[in-house]
Amino acid sequence: MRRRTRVGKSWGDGVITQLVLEDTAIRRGGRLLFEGVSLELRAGQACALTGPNGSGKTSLLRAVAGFVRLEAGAIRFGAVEAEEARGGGLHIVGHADGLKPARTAAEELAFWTGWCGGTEASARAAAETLELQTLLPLEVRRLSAGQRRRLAMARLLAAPRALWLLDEPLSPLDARWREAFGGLMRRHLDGGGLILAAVHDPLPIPTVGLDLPA
Amino acid sequence: MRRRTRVGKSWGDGVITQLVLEDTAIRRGGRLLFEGVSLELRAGQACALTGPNGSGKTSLLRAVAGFVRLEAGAIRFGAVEAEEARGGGLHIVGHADGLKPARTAAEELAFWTGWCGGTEASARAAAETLELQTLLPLEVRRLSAGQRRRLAMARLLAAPRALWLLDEPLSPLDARWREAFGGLMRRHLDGGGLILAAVHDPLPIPTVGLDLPA
Amino acid sequence: MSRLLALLGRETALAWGRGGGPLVAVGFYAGVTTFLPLAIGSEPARLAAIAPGAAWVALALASLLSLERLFERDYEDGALDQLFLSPVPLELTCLVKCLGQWLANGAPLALAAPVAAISLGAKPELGPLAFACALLGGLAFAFVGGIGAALSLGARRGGLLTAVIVLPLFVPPVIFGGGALDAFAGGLPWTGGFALLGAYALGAIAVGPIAMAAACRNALS
Amino acid sequence: MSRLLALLGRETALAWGRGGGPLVAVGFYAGVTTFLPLAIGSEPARLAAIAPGAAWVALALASLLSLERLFERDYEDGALDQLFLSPVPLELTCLVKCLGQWLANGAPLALAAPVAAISLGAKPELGPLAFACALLGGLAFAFVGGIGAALSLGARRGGLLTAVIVLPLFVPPVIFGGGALDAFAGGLPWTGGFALLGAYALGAIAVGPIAMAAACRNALS
Amino acid sequence: MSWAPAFLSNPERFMAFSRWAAPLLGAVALGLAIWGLSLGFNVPDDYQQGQTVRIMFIHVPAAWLCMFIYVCLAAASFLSLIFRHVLADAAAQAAAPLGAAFTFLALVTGSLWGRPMWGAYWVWDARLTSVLVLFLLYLAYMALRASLDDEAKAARAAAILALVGAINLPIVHFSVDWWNTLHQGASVFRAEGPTLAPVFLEPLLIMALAYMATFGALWLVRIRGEVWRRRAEAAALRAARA
Ligand code: HEM
Ligand SMILES: Nc1ncnc2c1ncn2[C@@H]1O[C@H](COP(=O)(O)OP(=O)(O)OP(=O)(O)O)[C@@H](O)[C@H]1O
Ligand SMILES: Nc1ncnc2c1ncn2[C@@H]1O[C@H](COP(=O)(O)OP(=O)(O)OP(=O)(O)O)[C@@H](O)[C@H]1O
Ligand SMILES: [Mg+2]
Ligand SMILES: [Mg+2]
Repeated sequence: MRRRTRVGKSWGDGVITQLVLEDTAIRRGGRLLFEGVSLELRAGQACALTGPNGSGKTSLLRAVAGFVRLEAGAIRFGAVEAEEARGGGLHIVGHADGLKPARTAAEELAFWTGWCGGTEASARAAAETLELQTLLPLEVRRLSAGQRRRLAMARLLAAPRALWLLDEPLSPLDARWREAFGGLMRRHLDGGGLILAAVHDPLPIPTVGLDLPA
Repeated sequence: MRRRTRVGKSWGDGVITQLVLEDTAIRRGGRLLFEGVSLELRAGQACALTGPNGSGKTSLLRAVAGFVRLEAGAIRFGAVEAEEARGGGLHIVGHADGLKPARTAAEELAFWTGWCGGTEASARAAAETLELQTLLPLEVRRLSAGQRRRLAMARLLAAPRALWLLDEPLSPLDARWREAFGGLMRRHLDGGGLILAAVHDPLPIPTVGLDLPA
Repeated sequence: MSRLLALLGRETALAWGRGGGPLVAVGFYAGVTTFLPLAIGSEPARLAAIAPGAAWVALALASLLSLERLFERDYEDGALDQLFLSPVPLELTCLVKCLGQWLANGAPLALAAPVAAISLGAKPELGPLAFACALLGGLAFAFVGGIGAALSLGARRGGLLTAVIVLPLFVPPVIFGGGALDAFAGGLPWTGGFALLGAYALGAIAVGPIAMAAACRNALS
Repeated sequence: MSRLLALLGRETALAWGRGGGPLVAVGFYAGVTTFLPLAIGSEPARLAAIAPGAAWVALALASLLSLERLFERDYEDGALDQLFLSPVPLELTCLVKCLGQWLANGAPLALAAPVAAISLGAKPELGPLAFACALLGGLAFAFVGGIGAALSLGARRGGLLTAVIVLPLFVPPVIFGGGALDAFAGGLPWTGGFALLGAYALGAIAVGPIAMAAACRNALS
Repeated sequence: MSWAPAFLSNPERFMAFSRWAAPLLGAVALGLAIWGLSLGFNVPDDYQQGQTVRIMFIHVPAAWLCMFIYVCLAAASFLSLIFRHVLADAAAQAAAPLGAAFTFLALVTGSLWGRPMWGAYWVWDARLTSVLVLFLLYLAYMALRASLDDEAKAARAAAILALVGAINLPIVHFSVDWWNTLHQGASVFRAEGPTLAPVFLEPLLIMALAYMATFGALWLVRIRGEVWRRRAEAAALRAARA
């Protein structure tokens, strides 16, 4: 109950309730990575995107986020226009996290939370959930791989958006944090969120599978 | 038999045959990460370094490579002086791979192979083993995460050195390449090499364990 | 709005921290005031005559050199992706980035320009105009230069390309500003050149962000 | 040896590709020769007087601005780690990096300096000396600047630090070189200033790599 | 693009049309050039410029044309950017080197004329400088196209540059009014009608038409070449995939 209201309140009207890929195909550097890939994801569902290296998982995530143009097919976000969905309806977290090594974790968290539409309070809450408090005064350069990934993930929590696009989210995390992030993902799904995650290992939540061919 | 000769021939006289950590302790940013960590690794052995995020795995690898100073204890490389061991006796492969996004894979492979003491022929052989040939003309920026990691790993093969320090080597690789890289590690061990790898998931080879406390 | 302010703060801090602002201001100031008398001889009349012009050219060249940093890092480390995924139109984002660049690079230079000119012996009356010209010119350089920086994202030889693209577009403001300064020093009407400089800067602010955003979208795809 | 050659090639290519070299050469050559007359009026006498000075200012400014890129990227992306793990002493590596920086930035500028000066109207006899001064000065700037760049690795406000460290060290070569040019133009003996510039450059080459290597080791640990 | 002539937006029909249009324009250009040159060589010496006035018949049409080509380049770029039309992009790509060549011709002939008229091959006056900028813009356009690997990306980036650079066109044209330049003001395209004597005007206009036809013919040929190149590349790609 509580969660439903949160959803309605902070995600706004144009909240993504569905992610549909229709017969999509992507071409990179003259090579057709895949074609005819379809998917239908409803609110509360997660999809584990698998496939060998170079099969186009990252490219597909970036196509959903609007960076990469489809060679064929379409991507739809339910009742929401693609423009609107990409302008504040989804998060993408990947290897290139956009964190500047020379700035402190606190500066980066504050800026990106604000940029994504979160508040100072939500940033603090996210830092608490991800146990970043003691790390905040450190420069990003000094963080360990797992700590840095957690900092990048903080914006998922600090600025609630319905669709999470995750590129190998678990790989630098330790066992405890894989577990804990599983819990966060479950909570996101329970609140009506959607997750599309490119992975090489199974996720600790129930998922729909989508396997890209080599 | 064949491998023994290769070892003797291309690794030179000052080849590392042992890695010993004696009661090591590391301090970062005023905090003691761990103390009293000891390890003895002989030629042909691999060690899986585990521990939660921020426990100091990467720091320990960098201490072995000579970047981070020990707070206490000692690191020894068998009969080889530390200076010599670090100046051409070991490889480190981690997240920061030193590959320039704007240069082509071929340029980077050629340069790093030469820098590490390999030959053009060995670079070609490494590229073949890691199936990089078709990727060589691409700029590094265009490679997928797994492809890029394979390119970084090519120097392990192209310039044979006895001790491999690997920081989460398998995480961006797909199932086939985890398997294949397991085979390469096994071959390295069979040839008298040593491996110290920081991991969150088990390695596909028999290992000695070393677990850092939180 | 608060987002844009935060972005402006970040961009300024990054450009400043990376060395753009103070480096350019201090180096420029020291360079112009110490090198020029050494190289030209300290004949006051001569020095005074070329002082504002030299300051002006140094501004253009310094802007040119700091350009390549405007988008490239953000492009490579993924920050541009995140900036894109926002209700804020990319055009505004680009505008704010250029403003930040200007605050960190152009503004300190504009402050240094009249100081350098006057300490070289230009008439003190020239000070305000030199400052205003440098301020406006810096804006034009930042916004026009941003186009070049964005267009050459992801290109081989990005730096060369930026220079090749940007140099021709720098010529008009250099002519306008130099003309105004020269006319003022010679006691001629200078408002025409100054107005044209302002118009060019305004035009750059109007057109630049659109072109930059289009170029960034193109590079990200 | 072949390693160092390969490293030199790589460094030059990176500095060049990132835009250092051609940007400076093309941008400055074109910039100085087209912007200066535009900004200060095309009176030949005026132009001729300022020509060598302008080229000299451009050189120092350009060196200053390209410095921060010398170690920072390699430090952040891990390339410096790999360069460290080699039988080649870090001092030699730093020396080669500075040489690469100079080849990509200083040498094209040195080539451009006399061309710019002469095409602006300086006496053609000044050409060889302007070239030699720019060449030597560029070396001094690269090696002295490298120290600042290495020292500020990993510092908060790295750029500011570089400027503060480097600027005082830039003053002597500027004075020596400027003095030599000035003396030559005035028909006075110029060898003294030139010799001092050469001595300073040699000193920088001798001391610079040691200081840089120490600073890099410190930053990596 | 409903308002654009259908035969221009359809590559097939463009190829059919240009197959006969290109040689026809070439023939027209040749005829006009012979006519214009023969008229031009027989004009009386100018009372001020003497013999050298004849450079006008080479210089002025080249100067006009280099601006006109930029207009074509910008228009084609606009069409390719907004409507993603491949033929428009091919047209833009084909126009750039031609524009650079004619700008170069204008610069060279202008300099040659400047020596007797002003006593110097080059002065940093606004008209001359802005034409140099035009030349540099053409070069920048070609450099940008050449240094992005992805052809679609390169096309869009170059189109953006072409549109931004169009700002230089009014500067070239009005520079003589905005600054007091050594270069003379407009004497043909003026609101009050041309001030040039008809003996000079007639061969000038004929030469201008000859230049135009030359450009038209070369442009069509280059676009055809571009279309062929792209077809060949697409075919090679298809063959590689099959
Ligand atoms: C490199 C040197 C020169 C350049 C780049 C140049 C450029 C141009 C350009 C771009 C135009 C076309 C202007 C327009 O239609 O808006 C033009 C026209 C013209 N130029 Fe030059 N010019 C140069 C030298 C000269 C010289 C030395 C003369 C002779 C005194 C000259 C005489 C003319 C004339 C008579 C026109 C036609 C003006 C009109 O009717 O609009 N130009 N030139
Ligand atoms: N900009 C580009 N130009 C050309 N080719 C590209 C570009 N970007 C990616 N590629 C190629 O597209 C393919 C797919 O890349 P992508 O990053 O989507 O793979 P992935 O499935 O995420 O692989 P990984 O599991 O290794 O992360 C790769 O072969 C890569 O080399
Ligand atoms: N230069 C530094 N200054 C201060 N603290 C540092 C520095 N480098 C690392 N640390 C801190 O030391 C701790 C250990 O970092 P390290 O990278 O070794 O961890 P790790 O075991 O590799 O973790 P992960 O599994 O996340 O990769 C972290 O808490 C990190 O914040
Ligand atoms: Mg990927
Ligand atoms: Mg680690």
